Amino acid sequence: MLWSRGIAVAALTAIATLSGLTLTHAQQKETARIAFLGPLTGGNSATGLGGRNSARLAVDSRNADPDRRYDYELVPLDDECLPNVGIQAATRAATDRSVVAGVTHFCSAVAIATVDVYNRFELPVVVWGAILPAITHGNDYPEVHRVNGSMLDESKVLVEFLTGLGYKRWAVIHDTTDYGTGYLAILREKLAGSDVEILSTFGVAADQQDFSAELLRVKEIDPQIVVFAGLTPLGVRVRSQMDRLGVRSQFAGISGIMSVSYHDALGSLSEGTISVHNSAPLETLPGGQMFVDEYAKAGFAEPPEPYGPYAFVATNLIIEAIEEVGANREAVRDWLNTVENRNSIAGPITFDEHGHNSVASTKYVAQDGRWVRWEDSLYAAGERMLSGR
Amino acid sequence: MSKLFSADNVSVRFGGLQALDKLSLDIDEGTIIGLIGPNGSGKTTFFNAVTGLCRTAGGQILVDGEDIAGLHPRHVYQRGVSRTFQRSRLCLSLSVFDNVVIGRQNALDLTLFGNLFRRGRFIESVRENHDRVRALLSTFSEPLAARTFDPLHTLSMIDRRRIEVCRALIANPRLLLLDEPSAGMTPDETHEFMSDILKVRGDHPRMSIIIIEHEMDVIQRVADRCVVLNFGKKVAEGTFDAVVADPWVQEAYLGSS
Amino acid sequence: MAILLEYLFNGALLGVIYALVAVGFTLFFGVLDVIKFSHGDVLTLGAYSGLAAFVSLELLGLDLPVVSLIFVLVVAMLVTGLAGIAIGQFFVVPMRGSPAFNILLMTLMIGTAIHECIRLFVPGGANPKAFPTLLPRTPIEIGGAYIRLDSLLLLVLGIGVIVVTNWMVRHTKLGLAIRAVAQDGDTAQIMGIPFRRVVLATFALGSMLAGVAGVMNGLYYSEINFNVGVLLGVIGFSSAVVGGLGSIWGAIIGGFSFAALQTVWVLFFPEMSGYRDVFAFTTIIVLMTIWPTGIIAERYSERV
Amino acid sequence: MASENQWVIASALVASLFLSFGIARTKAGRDFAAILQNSGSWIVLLIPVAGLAIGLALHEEHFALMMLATVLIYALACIGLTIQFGYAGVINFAGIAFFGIGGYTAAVLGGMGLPSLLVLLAGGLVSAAIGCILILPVLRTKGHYAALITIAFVLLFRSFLEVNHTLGGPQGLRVESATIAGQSLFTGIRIGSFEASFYLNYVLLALVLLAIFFLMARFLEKSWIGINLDSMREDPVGAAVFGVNVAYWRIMSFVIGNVLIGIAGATFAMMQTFIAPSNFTFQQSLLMLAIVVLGGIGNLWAVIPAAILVVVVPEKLQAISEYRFLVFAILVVLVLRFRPNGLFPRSMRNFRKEVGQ
Repeated sequence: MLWSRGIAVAALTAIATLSGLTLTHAQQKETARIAFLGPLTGGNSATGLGGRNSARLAVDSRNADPDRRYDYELVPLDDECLPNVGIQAATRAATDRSVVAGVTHFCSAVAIATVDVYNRFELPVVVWGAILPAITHGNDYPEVHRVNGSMLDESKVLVEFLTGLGYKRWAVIHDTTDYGTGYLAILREKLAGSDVEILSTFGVAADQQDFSAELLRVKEIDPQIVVFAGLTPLGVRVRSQMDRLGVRSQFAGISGIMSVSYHDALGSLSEGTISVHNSAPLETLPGGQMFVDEYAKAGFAEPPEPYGPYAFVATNLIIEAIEEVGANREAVRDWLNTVENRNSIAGPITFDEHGHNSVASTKYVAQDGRWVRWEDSLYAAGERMLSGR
Repeated sequence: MSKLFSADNVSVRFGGLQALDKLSLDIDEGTIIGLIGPNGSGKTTFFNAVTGLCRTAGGQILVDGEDIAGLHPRHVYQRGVSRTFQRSRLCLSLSVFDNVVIGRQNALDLTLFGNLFRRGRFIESVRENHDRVRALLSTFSEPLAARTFDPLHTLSMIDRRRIEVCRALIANPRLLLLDEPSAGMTPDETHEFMSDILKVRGDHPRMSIIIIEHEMDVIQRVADRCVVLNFGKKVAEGTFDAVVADPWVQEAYLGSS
Repeated sequence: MAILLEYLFNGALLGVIYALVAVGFTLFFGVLDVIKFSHGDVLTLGAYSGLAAFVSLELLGLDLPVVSLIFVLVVAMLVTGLAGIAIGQFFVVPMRGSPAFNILLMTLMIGTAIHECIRLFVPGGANPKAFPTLLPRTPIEIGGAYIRLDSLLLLVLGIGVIVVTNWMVRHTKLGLAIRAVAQDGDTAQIMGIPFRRVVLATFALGSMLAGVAGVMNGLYYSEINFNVGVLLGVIGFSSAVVGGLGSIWGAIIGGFSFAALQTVWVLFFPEMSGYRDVFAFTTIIVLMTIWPTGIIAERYSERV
Repeated sequence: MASENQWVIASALVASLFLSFGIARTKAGRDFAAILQNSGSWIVLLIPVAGLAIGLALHEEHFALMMLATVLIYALACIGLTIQFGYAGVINFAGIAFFGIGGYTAAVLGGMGLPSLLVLLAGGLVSAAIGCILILPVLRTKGHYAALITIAFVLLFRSFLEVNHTLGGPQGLRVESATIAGQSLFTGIRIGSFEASFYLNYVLLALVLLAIFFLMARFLEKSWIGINLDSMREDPVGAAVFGVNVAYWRIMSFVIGNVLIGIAGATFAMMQTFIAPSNFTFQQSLLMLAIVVLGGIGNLWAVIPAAILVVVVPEKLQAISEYRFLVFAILVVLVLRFRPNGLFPRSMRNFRKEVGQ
């Protein structure tokens, strides 16, 4: 039984190999492969799939251009938002010589773990979603770039936003990866000397299910606002259990919770959650409308999510590099390192000496199942009220 | 003849059940005792108590004057007591040789260093032990002795019994406990097997044996003395003829009319 | 004080869910002396089939809260019951007499297969799924403590199911047959009790409890994911083992003890709440070392 | 082109795997198994020779070499598991936890600049030492209860790593690459025009470790200790009555097994240069056990093809990569149900050659 099945499988793979070979010979243009890494499964897959679709959009629209130098192929790899899986995927991409560059990672915990791999195997990458500063600033790897800003940009706006709303007594719940703990450290730094008091902080595991212990404690302390530093799945659980336990403080999350799936999972409970994100609403981006239209035309099953445009920008940047200097890792890396004031749908991109591109963050609030720019919301207009003030 | 083994007022209790009730029993060197009694009368429990498989609730079990009651089975074995089981406890997936040689614990080099790094010496000791095992097996059956590396599950019932006895004998015990060796054998096999037992006795004149048996003619043939148990108590003791004639035994065990 | 009451209440709710799972383990062990480790994943299966039932109701345009709840529960119990019978019939019963390790590993792998199927073949199965709100979320105050009505109803539902199960095992003909098989399978067979049918019925019963626990867990957290059963299975197994396999009361006590361990830890060391599972599992290991066959020791307990 | 090469490798791998499973049923297969089983110690050289040949053939393929090294490391760990429950019958569902302890030891000690070989050894010793915490519970409990102890341990191990920040928390730790005889294993070998991936170094390291411990395990199996372990596994009570020190051998096999698993874990961590708690899930532990069970419980040689099956095939065949847990779960269930001795059942120990029979 096993036997014959084995032969069948081997035969099938052989056929697949041969047909693959003939196909490559049939085409004139060389193929340049670009890896995409992000969470394609697991709790953060909504953002990951949005990013992958956006990257694919960039690749497909270039492949439609008859004047291109290369055929482009996107190689999507799943990092599952887990550092060890990410390392494996990154090694896989980086050691595959046919991959020219990578569009890499949404989860900071994964991105910070993989930079060594990209440096070791000299694969130029552009980060499309991870915001931990150390990914670019914690090393001097010429291979690593980032288009989507960092926590420094974001937390600055967040602190101004929340203090401006009058929240003085905070409780912080953060995940214990570098993402959550890193954010906590930056918040503490930014809040030093201000009149904001962090009453208590709670580190929680990234896959924790039950928060009744932490939240009952929060209830005892009774802060004005619960600031959550973590990703969507965890944020959904915290918000939902706050309601079950009767914690009435305002809920704010950092950009990690900002995805469409946050509303899907919480329903009406998402109403009034405030957040800050490095990505501005698509309509306000310079090339936003074009992106929205093209994305809709391509007919993807999943929405682009807030970070989709950055994945598009990162992929496009790499394609431009390859078009100019050829499918060569070293040349692409050097080209990327000189990027200055280059136009993109998310505004001009400039990589500093760390390969980092700073952006301005935008304030958001969840309203009627959508993330709405704070300035445009009913809350700012005074028609709806946040709690805890 | 000197007294080798004596059980003195041994009791065993399972919850509320008194499985052995102050049983006393002596054996001299080189004798065979037949232990008889109805099912559930405590015969196997007595073996278990002696070999440390169940806890005694009182009394002493003396081997050469040393109390072994409550000792771990392993330590009982080291005092020279070995046994067979009513339901064979051989390792079916192992070879004949492995099953027998395991009984030579005290003579084997069991250090990691000796086993892993002094392979030459190990192989020598394999040869030596193999000779011993073969020699022992051939006292029972020459064909069996040629099958030392056959898997045990390929052996017939009587050969398995023989292996069990060989395993018990390989370390030259001073007291051998045989728990219903004829169970599951044909009358012919039983007969053959009892001849084996007598042969063993001839080869080991100082070894004592206690044998549990239901077949009365077996007991009659091999036992020097008989002990009858009922409900954990000794109800009769003496030569086979005397025991069989005992009215207690007639009633309690042999079921006289 | 009020907050203490809230801790107690939430602990009790966890305890009920754990106890439901643990009772299943104990029933299986009682009749067959085996551990069916796929139990936790059968729970997941229950939760997902409950969700599917709800979605299909929605598609039909029916929106009757009480009816939906009952329908969801019934479907979950039906699916898990059938799954329990199938696992028992095709895998566990034929393996009777194999080494404990083989059955344990096999049922673990069956469990893995179940949750992997959910992950791979349910649309979006790899992501957490929102579980519908089927119970009123009205807040109520008891002695100053904030408790939501749905939590209270869940607690009542859980306790009710346990009481009914206990009653069934004590007072019905099926229960009598289960207890007879648990006492001594061979004798029961000689006495004319259809052994295989009783075993399969027990598997169905235990698995249905897991179905209820799955739906309860979904309602409680408003979310389910394919992996939820793995940890719940281990917790249920631990509870059953600590209580003493084969004893229903042991399982219930074990379930509540496990929840109590977690809650007490958090109560005393709130800043180290993350260690609650470490603490709970360490305690389990220590308890097992002191009482190697559970607190209500296996051989002296009345089986089932 | 590289990807197409991988497909060729993949199909070759799959074909040879299923071929070997098929051959194991034929007479020739059984003869081959008998040769592997009964030949002198030199036969173990097959492992380094074959491994080296494959390694050299692939010397530029980073990823393929990494997979090869991973297979060898997993095989080493599974030899540890084989000693534990293949020989001694000690159930250990926490294999991956001891693998992890070895890895974390390497992360901590490697950062302190200790010689790498010492770190590897320390990985084994620390994992055995921590395993000693479990000795008393494992000794006192039996069957299902003992299984629960190790399951609880693997869960609490991961949970502990996730919440404890001194060891990196969920973020994990960087691990120093190994340096042997002043030569960092991080730089690939260059001799003249021959240039190799640095993973080749790890293949070599893993080959040496595997060959040594494979030989040791073989000796152990074919020794008085092996006979003792087998008989106490089959019948602990019977063995005790014949003087076997059951408790002692249970402890010994648990400790020895954990040393091997720990060393494997340390090697793996050094090669990956990164470890995180999510490496060490209960699922992974089950995959490790799957290797042992699929191969054939107690058969050392079977560990290698089974490790290839479990580690390489899903990586190479991306089509089934996502389904790997499902596929292996079903495979293990079917094997346990219909072929409980595994695809390559262990053959009985005999000393025919030693006694000249």
